[in-house]
Amino acid sequence: MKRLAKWRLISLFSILALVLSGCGEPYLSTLKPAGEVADTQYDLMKLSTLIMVGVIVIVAIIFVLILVRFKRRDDRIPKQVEGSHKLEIIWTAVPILLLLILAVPTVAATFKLADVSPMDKKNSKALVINVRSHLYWWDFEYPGQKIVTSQDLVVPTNEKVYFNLKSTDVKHSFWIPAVGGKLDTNTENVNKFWLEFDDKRSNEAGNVFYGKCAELCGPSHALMDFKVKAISRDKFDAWVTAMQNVKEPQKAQSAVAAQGQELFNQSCIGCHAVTPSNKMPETARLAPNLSDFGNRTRVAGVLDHNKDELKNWIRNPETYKPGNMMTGKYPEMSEEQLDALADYLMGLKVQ
Amino acid sequence: MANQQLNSGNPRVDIEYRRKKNAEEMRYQLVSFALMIFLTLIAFAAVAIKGFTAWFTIPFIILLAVVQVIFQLYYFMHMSHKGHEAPSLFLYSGVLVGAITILAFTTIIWW
Amino acid sequence: MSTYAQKKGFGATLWDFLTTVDHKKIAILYLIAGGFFFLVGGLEAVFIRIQLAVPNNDFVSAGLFNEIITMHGTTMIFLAAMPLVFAFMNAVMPLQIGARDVAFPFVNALGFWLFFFGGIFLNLSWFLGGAPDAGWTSYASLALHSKGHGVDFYVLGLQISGIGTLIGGINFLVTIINMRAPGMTYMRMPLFTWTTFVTSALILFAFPPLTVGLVLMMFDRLFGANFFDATMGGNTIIWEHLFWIFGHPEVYILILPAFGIFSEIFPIFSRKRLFGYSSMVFATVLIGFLGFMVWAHHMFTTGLGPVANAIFAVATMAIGVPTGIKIFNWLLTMWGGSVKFTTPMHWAMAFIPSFLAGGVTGVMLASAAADYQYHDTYFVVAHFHYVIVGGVVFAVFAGTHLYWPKMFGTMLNEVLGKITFWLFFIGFHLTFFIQHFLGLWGMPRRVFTYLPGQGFDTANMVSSIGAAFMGLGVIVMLYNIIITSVKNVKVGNDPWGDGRTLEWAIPSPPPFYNFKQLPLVRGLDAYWLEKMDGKKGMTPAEPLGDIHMPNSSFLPFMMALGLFIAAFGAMYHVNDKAWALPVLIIGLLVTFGSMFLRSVRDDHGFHIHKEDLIDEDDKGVKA
Amino acid sequence: MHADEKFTYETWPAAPEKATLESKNKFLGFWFFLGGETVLFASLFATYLALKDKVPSTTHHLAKDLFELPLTFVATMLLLTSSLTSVYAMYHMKNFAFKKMMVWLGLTALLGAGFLGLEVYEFSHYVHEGHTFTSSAFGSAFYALVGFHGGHVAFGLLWCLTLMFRNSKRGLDLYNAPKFYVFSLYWHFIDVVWVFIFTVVYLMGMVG
Ligand code: HEA
Ligand code: HEA
Ligand code: HEC
Ligand code: CUA
Ligand SMILES: [Cu+2]
Repeated sequence: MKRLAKWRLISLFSILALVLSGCGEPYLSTLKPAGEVADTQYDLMKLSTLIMVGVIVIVAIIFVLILVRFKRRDDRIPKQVEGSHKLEIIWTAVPILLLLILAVPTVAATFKLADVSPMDKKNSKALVINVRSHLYWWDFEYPGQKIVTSQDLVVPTNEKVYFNLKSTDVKHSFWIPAVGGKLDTNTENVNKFWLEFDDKRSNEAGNVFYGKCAELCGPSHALMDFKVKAISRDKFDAWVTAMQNVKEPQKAQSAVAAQGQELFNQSCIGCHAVTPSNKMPETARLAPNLSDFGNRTRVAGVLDHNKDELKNWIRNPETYKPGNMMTGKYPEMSEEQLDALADYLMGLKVQ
Repeated sequence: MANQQLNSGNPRVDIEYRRKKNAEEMRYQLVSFALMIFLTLIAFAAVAIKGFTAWFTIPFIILLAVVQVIFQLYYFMHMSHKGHEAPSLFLYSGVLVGAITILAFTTIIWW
Repeated sequence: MSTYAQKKGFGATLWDFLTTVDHKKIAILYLIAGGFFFLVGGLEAVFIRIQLAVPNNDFVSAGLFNEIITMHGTTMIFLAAMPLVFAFMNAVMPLQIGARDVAFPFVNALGFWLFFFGGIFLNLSWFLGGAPDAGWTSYASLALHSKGHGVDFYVLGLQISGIGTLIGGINFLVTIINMRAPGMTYMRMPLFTWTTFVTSALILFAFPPLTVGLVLMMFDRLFGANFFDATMGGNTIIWEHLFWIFGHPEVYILILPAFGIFSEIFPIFSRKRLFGYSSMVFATVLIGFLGFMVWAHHMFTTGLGPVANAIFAVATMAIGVPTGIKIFNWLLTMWGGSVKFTTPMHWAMAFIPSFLAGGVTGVMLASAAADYQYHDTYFVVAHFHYVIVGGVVFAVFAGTHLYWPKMFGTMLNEVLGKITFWLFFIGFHLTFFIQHFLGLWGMPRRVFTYLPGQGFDTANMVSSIGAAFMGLGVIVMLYNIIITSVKNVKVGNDPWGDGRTLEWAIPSPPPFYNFKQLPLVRGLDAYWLEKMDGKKGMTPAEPLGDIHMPNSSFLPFMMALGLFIAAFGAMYHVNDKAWALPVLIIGLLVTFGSMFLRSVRDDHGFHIHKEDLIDEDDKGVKA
Repeated sequence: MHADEKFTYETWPAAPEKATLESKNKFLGFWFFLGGETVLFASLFATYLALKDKVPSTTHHLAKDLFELPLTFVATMLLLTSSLTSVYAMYHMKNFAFKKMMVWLGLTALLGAGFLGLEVYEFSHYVHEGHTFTSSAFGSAFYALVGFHGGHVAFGLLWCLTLMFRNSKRGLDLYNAPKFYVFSLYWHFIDVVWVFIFTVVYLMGMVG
């Protein structure tokens, strides 16, 4: 059994090393919580882990004692013990107690995280965002502000943000690991919850959090990422005003871009809106709103945000996101046309 | 009526006794059938007569259905007889699982 | 009737297995078929791990990856783990209660063939246009959206094999209630028999919701119904509920027999009776009961509301208590015992910490508010592989080594067995431990790839290396099986030397009628009691007499085959294939025709005559 | 007692449905099957309740526009009575009165066929009104639940006829007595389910 003991020691150390070294990336990890919801959940995780480690330690002690003490050494027949009521009571009662210690905060937290009463109040000042999930992109509508954006969610820090979640095609799930979550977007009902983004910790994470789709939704489920820009309330208000001011599609800046705009108006505008105003019904919003595309962090959620990748995307979306809904819906573009489109799209910035 | 417990040694007597038992049981069956028909009539009447609120009618007719089913199970299907411990255990377990399912579908699927 | 001992050609052996109604042969069929599907599912797992070993990998495409994970999960759960535990139930349970056969030998065979044809049907999807790709849970919105016939294969294949499982469960229930040997009271039944009993009850109540769910899905996909189509008033949450009302009990259907196998191993190799037998029985029943009250813990993020989530969270945690009772009873069984570290015991010992780790993460998942973070991440993947592999697969390996001599009359090699163990054990922890962290760091499950720069790279590589170790372990085991079968060294009735229950009192493998005379059971661990009294075998409970045996039959095979054929018709009728309807009808005719034949043809079985039994050279067949 | 033994009125056991090990097994196994069927139908009921009146637009029929009391009432009476006739059949089976048993079984089958006929009529009526299996989620759920029950009745009918046909010449023995008994259990169970269907689907549907 020496081998076993040694192996256990090594694994113990490697586990420790892991725990110390890795809590994951601040913009992505649930172990680096950056808001009230994630904090609550992290506290529950810590509490439950503590209890579980306790249980494991007890079992491990008994287990090791057995390993060292009761190995067969001779041919004797041990005493046939039937059981022990005293022990049985102990190992029924103690787990029940431990579970109660976990159950109470669990129930409390479950109700706390589900409390969305402020969003239903009349004249409430609470910021509400309607999230609509699509294969494989995210649509974000700010009903109070009457603006729509896609892929990059913009939120103010240090206040509760309320979400209405629904899907337009198949079920997805809305998750921002570092800030809390998750909640499914169903096809038949609206789910509601809230999140809070802590200002200080948002800064530490670079003000951009990664969001994920957490429900299998088809081939590109893995690529249905979105980003969350958490900025101060002032900056947020400025952004909202800027967005609201874009009443007409922005004019292209250069000749090439103007050519791109023309192309865009021929082939793309049927699906992609370039004004953030909330005029279209949500079922008519077939593709990401591109009004603020120049400020995106990624192209289509996964590609680096630069002209080359943008051109690659328009050239053949299928290679980057299998099964996406854009493939084959527009005429093939020449290199020049791609350049023009890219110029135009990259220039679409509201601020 | 558990297994072959009736042996007085004289087959003739046993037969007589058993026939009487069976006939008697058959009378109970008839009575319970009459009751079932009666309950059905009340249930239909409760709905046919418009006048009651749904809050009364629905629980009421469900109650009637349950009573009627108990008659079916215990008399027609002989669950009142000996030797039905395992069947009733499993039937009621099924009823329990089914009831939880129905409860869940009528409460937490509301949209 | 002494022909059974003669040597037969391949054709005759094949025919024998196609028509057998003997529970021991059906057990072998389950073992072979389940083992085969385990290899298939394992191969799929290896493909998953290869694809995920490095970021942005393109070993398989996105769509294919989804097919692989779906088939991996479905195959492992329905076609590998369940049949494998069914193999041991069939092989051992009737012997443990001192029965000559199961209550419905014909139904037993039918159950196997239904499972088998369902599994084959499901796997044919690989060659007929693509496998199902909506996950083993096949959530309705995606399943309806899925193109091609993949999901149809899932729906029809599982339906067929599900019916097989259901009737198998009923068969075991009746066997245990009606066929126990004299003196074998409920509270003297070995724990494996008890877990078989509770598992069968779970099957009886858990499979109907799945059946209904699959029927609804089939209607939606193939016959234009609208159960799950939100635009027509349908509701996908219905599928989620039906699936999990089945799905949660299903995981206990898997783990309880595993608990049973370990409850046999610990006493045997500790030479000590099971500690707290009655509380073990009680805990088993309680786990089974609670198993039906907790399904919504898989749906915490569906949006059921805080009241439902809180109730289901607390109910889920409660299951930790009876499971804990079991863990401590096993430990106390070894405490004060004389523990011998054979291969089965290695698996059993390793099971305790491994399953414990999986169980406690289960309780962490049960904390609803925290589960919003864990759900659909690799944390969940880690949890369920810890309980399933660390519990069920370990038990299957343990049971294979333990019961191999009873089933085939020869032992597996102990050294190779231990090599398999260490390779698999190390690989297992290497693969799955780190996945807890992947989940917490934000990696969702069911992703065909991940982008670099999110901190997932190293951990995924480690996990993939672990899978390779497991694969090696399995290969060593296959080698072990082959060489020991070739050598075929025969063993006696109690090859481990410390057998306690009735199955160890009769030859390995047992004669086809199991017990020449039914044994008299005088207490728990019946055979051990006799051995301690210095006796060689069991005291018979009846004089030697004729033994009634059922006839073999080809009809079970035909009934299952008919459904298999019909399923193709049902599936292709949506493509307006002209042959679809005739095929559907022919298939159903084969099935119903066989059923009709079965019901109009009297089958009274046959008798082995007393004289023939005496003629048998007495190789310990006594009781 | 062996299954193929010949019996007389005197030697016929008191509980012929459970006199041999095989028949005891059959008896128990069938009850367990009914336990499973309970959950099966409960799942269908649950689905129906969740989807009741869930239709895509206001032009679709709802429960209260569709159902009619008289038809349901007649169907109910037919099926309830068939339960009684099958009890009579079992009564005669226990008394070793083969002929009488067959007569009552025949009556049972007749009533069952009447019920099925009414159901077919009813369904075709709804289909004409535009309430079909594919017209809405409500339609799907309705036909699934009631149709599943109807399928059970149809199967029971076939079963009954097969039993009568197969055993018409040879009278009662311990091999077929449990078969008749188990059939009667099945038939009662169908009736039990129908009691809930007429209550939950039809009566509750009309209440609104
Ligand atoms: C064999 C299979 C098996 C077993 C036995 C279990 C056992 C348990 N499981 Fe697991 N589970 C699965 C298979 C299994 N599970 C699968 C396959 C999934 C994923 C399905 C999918 O989505 O694809 C899943 C998912 C799953 C979820 C959903 C996660 C999610 O998707 O978000 C949850 C949540 O509550 C859960 C909980 C539990 C609990 C509480 C137990 C308990 O039974 C564990 C009890 C055991 C112990 C607790 C250890 C021993 C106890 C003691 C030593 C006593 C002291 C202990 C304490 C006081 C804590 N499981
Ligand atoms: C009984 C159940 C069971 C078992 C035993 C396993 C065993 C394994 N599982 Fe699996 N798994 C599931 C049930 C199971 N799994 C389920 C239900 C899912 C969820 C699916 C879903 O999301 O829908 C899942 C998902 C799942 C995932 C997540 C996929 C994803 O979310 O994207 C991963 C990833 O690592 C994985 C890995 C493994 C590995 C490495 C093993 C290993 O233990 C396997 C070890 C076995 C081998 C290595 C055998 C190798 C065989 C050979 C080498 C022989 C060669 C072949 C021939 C001769 C034919 N499994
Ligand atoms: C069916 C309508 C459709 C048409 C026509 C279409 N697209 Fe798209 N587009 C989509 C969809 C859907 C997506 C989201 C794809 C995804 O992420 O899965 C998308 C994504 C994009 C993105 C990435 C958006 C982001 O927020 O990162 C760009 C850029 C884009 N399209 C440009 C174009 C251009 C340029 C054209 C015309 C040449 C065009 N699209 C035509 C549907 C369309
Ligand atoms: Cu959307 Cu996964
Ligand atoms: Cu579960």
